[in-house]
Amino acid sequence: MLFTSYEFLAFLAVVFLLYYILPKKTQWVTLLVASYVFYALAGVEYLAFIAVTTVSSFIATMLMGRVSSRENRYLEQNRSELSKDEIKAYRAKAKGRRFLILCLALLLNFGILAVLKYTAFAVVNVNSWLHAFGAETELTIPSLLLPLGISFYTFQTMGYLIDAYRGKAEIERNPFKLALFVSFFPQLIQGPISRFKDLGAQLTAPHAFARKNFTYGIQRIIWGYFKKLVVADRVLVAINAMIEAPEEFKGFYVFLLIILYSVQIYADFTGGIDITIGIAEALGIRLTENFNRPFSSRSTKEYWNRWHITMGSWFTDYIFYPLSVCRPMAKLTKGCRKIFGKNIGKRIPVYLATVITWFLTGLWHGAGWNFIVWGLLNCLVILVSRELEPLYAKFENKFPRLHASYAYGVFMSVRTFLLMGLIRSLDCYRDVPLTFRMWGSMFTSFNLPEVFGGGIEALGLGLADYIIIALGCVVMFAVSKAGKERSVREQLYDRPVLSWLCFGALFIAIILFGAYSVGYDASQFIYNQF
Amino acid sequence: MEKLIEILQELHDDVDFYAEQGLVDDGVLDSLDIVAIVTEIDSEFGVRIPPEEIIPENFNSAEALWALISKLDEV
Amino acid sequence: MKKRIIISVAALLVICVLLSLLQMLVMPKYTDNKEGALVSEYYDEAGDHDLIFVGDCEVYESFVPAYLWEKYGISSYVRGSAQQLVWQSYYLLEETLRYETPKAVVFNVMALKYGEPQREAYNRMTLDGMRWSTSKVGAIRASMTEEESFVEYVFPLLRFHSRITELTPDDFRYAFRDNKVSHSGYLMQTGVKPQTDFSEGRAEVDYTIDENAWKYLDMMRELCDDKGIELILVKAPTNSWMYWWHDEWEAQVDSYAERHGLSYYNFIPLADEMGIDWSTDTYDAGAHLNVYGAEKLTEYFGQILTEKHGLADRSAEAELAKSWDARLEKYYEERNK
Amino acid sequence: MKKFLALLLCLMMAFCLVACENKKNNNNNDDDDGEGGGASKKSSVSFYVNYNSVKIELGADAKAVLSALGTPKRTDDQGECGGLGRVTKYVYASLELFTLNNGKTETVDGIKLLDDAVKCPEGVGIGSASADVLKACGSNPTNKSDTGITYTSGSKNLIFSLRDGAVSGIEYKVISTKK
Repeated sequence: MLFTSYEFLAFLAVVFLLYYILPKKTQWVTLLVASYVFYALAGVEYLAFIAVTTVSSFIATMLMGRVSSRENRYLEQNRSELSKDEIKAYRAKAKGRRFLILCLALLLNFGILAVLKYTAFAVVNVNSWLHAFGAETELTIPSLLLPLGISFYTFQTMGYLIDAYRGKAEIERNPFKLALFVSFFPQLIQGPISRFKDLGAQLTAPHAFARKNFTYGIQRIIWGYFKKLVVADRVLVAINAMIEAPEEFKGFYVFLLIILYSVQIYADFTGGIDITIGIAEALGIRLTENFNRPFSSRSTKEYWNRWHITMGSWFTDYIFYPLSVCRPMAKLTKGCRKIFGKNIGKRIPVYLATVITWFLTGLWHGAGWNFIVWGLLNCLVILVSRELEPLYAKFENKFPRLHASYAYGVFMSVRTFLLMGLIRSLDCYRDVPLTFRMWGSMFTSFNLPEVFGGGIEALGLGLADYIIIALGCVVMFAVSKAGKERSVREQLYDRPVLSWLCFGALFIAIILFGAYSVGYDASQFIYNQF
Repeated sequence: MEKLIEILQELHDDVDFYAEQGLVDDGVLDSLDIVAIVTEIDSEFGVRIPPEEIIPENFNSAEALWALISKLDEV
Repeated sequence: MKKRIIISVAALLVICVLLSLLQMLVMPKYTDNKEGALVSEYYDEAGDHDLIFVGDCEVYESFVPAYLWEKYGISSYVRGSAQQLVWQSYYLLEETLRYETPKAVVFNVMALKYGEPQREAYNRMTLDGMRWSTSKVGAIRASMTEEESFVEYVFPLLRFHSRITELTPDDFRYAFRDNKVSHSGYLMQTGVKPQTDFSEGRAEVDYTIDENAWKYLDMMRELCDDKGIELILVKAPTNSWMYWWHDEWEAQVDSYAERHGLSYYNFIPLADEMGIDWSTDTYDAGAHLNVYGAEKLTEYFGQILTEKHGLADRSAEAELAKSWDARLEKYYEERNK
Repeated sequence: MKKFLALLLCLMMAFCLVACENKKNNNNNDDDDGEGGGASKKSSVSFYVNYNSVKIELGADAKAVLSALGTPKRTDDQGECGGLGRVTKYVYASLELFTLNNGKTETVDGIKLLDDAVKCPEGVGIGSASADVLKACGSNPTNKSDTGITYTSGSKNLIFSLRDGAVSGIEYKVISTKK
């Protein structure tokens, strides 16, 4: 069920009402039932998958809990007789057993995700290799439907499992409460990927109706819908036109596509997250922020600390760090240090771990070479800029005034915006070679006069649409600037007239200028096929 | 402790590691720096810092890092 | 605290008022394609009609109530609309019976060829004009296509909001008052465009009439039986390869009429007898009659209605005559313009 | 009292949820394949003809085809009631071409063959026996009766009208809405 459908709004109203009417201690039950109803409406046949993930995680954590409690009991009883080494050995054995349970659970859940999401992709590649070697046989490409939000809830649950193994998250004894953590409906579709220690307790704690929270939540939901319906879905019309006929829209169009797609994905993704966080806030639950003014970042590294924060931190905590400090990597470092000397040797493990992490990030975004190349390009930019750091430092020392100046800051932000936009356009075209050809055409075929002569009308948007998009961007920029220190909603809270004026205007703008209903058919969230 | 400071100095010579208390929080050290430090500590001190210990509190200052190393060493 | 509540309530009120004003503004006014304004005009003249026509464009372009009254004293009204589907005809009839009970109902059978909801644009033209009642709810649920949702009928602003960037002066002029387009449901066409291409119509994939269409025709028939109203089936005279009445359909409608003892008049073969000349009596080369053709048909059909269906001449009734004189005056005013 | 209030409000809200659903799950009385014939199966029939070395395909852009075919013998056009689209008929020596103009684009809406000078790509034409049609175009058409054989794929249709066992008329037709 889309965020932008009337059914969802009705569903939301019912959930809010029941949540605050029913007695406090059953609130989390209401959320659980609502989440499963929401999931069933998206596709009853997928309930099995989310149930398997929940049950397998519950069993795994219970087993791990029993192993560590037996370990603690044993060590308490005969603390005195055992020597330090024996204790260490016993503790290592217990940890090994828990590690085994963890691996089994991870294998099962990531296995489901991999099979459903990547078999078709894998088969296609195998077939192409077979053809390359002239073999006639060909595997049939299975058409497996992807359960709603499987990538998000699998990652969130596996994060909990790893935290439980590491003793960072206390184990949830009640399977239903765990089921709520896995399937909390607002974040099912596109995250944010929450951590159990942040969200677990909040979900099951009773929340009295707080007018402030509820108002903030509703205001943020309206803001999310404004970005999504007025800007994102309207721009999508032009983007689809350009993607469907790449040969026709070459040259300057590609640059236009990069700009428009950056605007579209910002409005669509942050809008969706605003709706999610707004719903949670209205229920008295605080979710982690997923964005922090990403387009104001001055370098790719900073960008990836501000865009899709929860995904970045997930990959860092659960893939990058373990990968870079594990034993085989340590042995590899020693080996490289001997061969290449200290300087190179030091860099090898870090860079290898980064490349692997970004490869997996790309793969997670979608089952296609363009996503993988997208990940690796991001990684390349980060590593190269890290290598050139001494060069930058020299440049900044030579021109300190310039470096500190505002203009240089703007230049860096624009540079990062364009670079990220360029790499992100890999999502748009159907395959990687086409994307590179398109990037090339930006510099070879010059058709600027033709684009603004009349070409821009052929994209399916009229002048009025472009004005609305431009105004939408101005509003988004202004709100982002105003909300730098203190969120705009807080600033407006003590001035009711002004806040009603602003959010009333936004509400009317959504109804009037929103790209929904038969005039446009509101597109799916870009991330829905996750 | 001096050896530790030496390792940190190598990565960022412009930072005063004695005074600095917010190495991670203020963004001085990024994830790649942290991994470089951990591998260095492993080869220099023979102490393996497990992934779950890589949290801002332990890496925010040289003292905190030193405390972590000593804690892991004598267990 | 109280101040906050007052502000909130006031703000909500202002927003609602603004939205309803915007809704009036963006609602299509159907000044160019007039067919969309027909259904809502019935309510001002609802009252005393012995004959009600329901059906698609062939109904509201072929039968002239003013002329029928002038020639035979039969008081009638045409509740037609563009591509009106069978279930929409049924629900419109059901709604009409809330206001009055005619002696006879005429239904044009061309719509039987559609068994499924067709196009959203036509649904809106027919249904938006209806006043809210269980009949309207039924009509909407039976007519909705895939892309439509019920709430967009309750709040038309949600559907027509995208017209905000294409407003015309008419949208402002007719925001608050309706523009009268028809004469008791008859949409006058004075233009002449002779029919020159008398070739046959285009083939259909499947000539069997859908049982969903039969179902609603049965419901219409049962509704008329309950209220003691005579249901008359007609096929208006047309001569265009675009709207071709195939013999296979004719056979099925004939057998249905016989089975249920309904009178069925197919006016296509009778066109010559009525004196219809396809070079002067049609405004769009044979698809629909213009006013001259419609008057000839109405005259011919009026004869049948008085002789075979016992519709009395009520021109003597003073009060009824007075209301019809006003309508006749407006009719001739537009006709002789 | 609170429990009762909750129940009441929940029912009211649930009704609004039900009322808001759209067409997909309300009374779809007959499914897609309608009367007497299998579902609109993907048939192997192609939906174009070659005439005077011009390929005329259903749904294609009309301008290119019309300019290639040259001036027709006669044209006639009819508007859909409610002014939502215009269908124009172009009459050529041995076929009639129908185009649909919905205000934005003009596409090929139908082709009606008038004599056996023009054959279907599968090789059958007016006058061929119905058995030949079944052999050439596929033995399980979407709709078969003694007066006609129809092959449907999505919105594209190929209709053979039959008179005493032989093909009396061939027509390609686009039907965008359901029957």
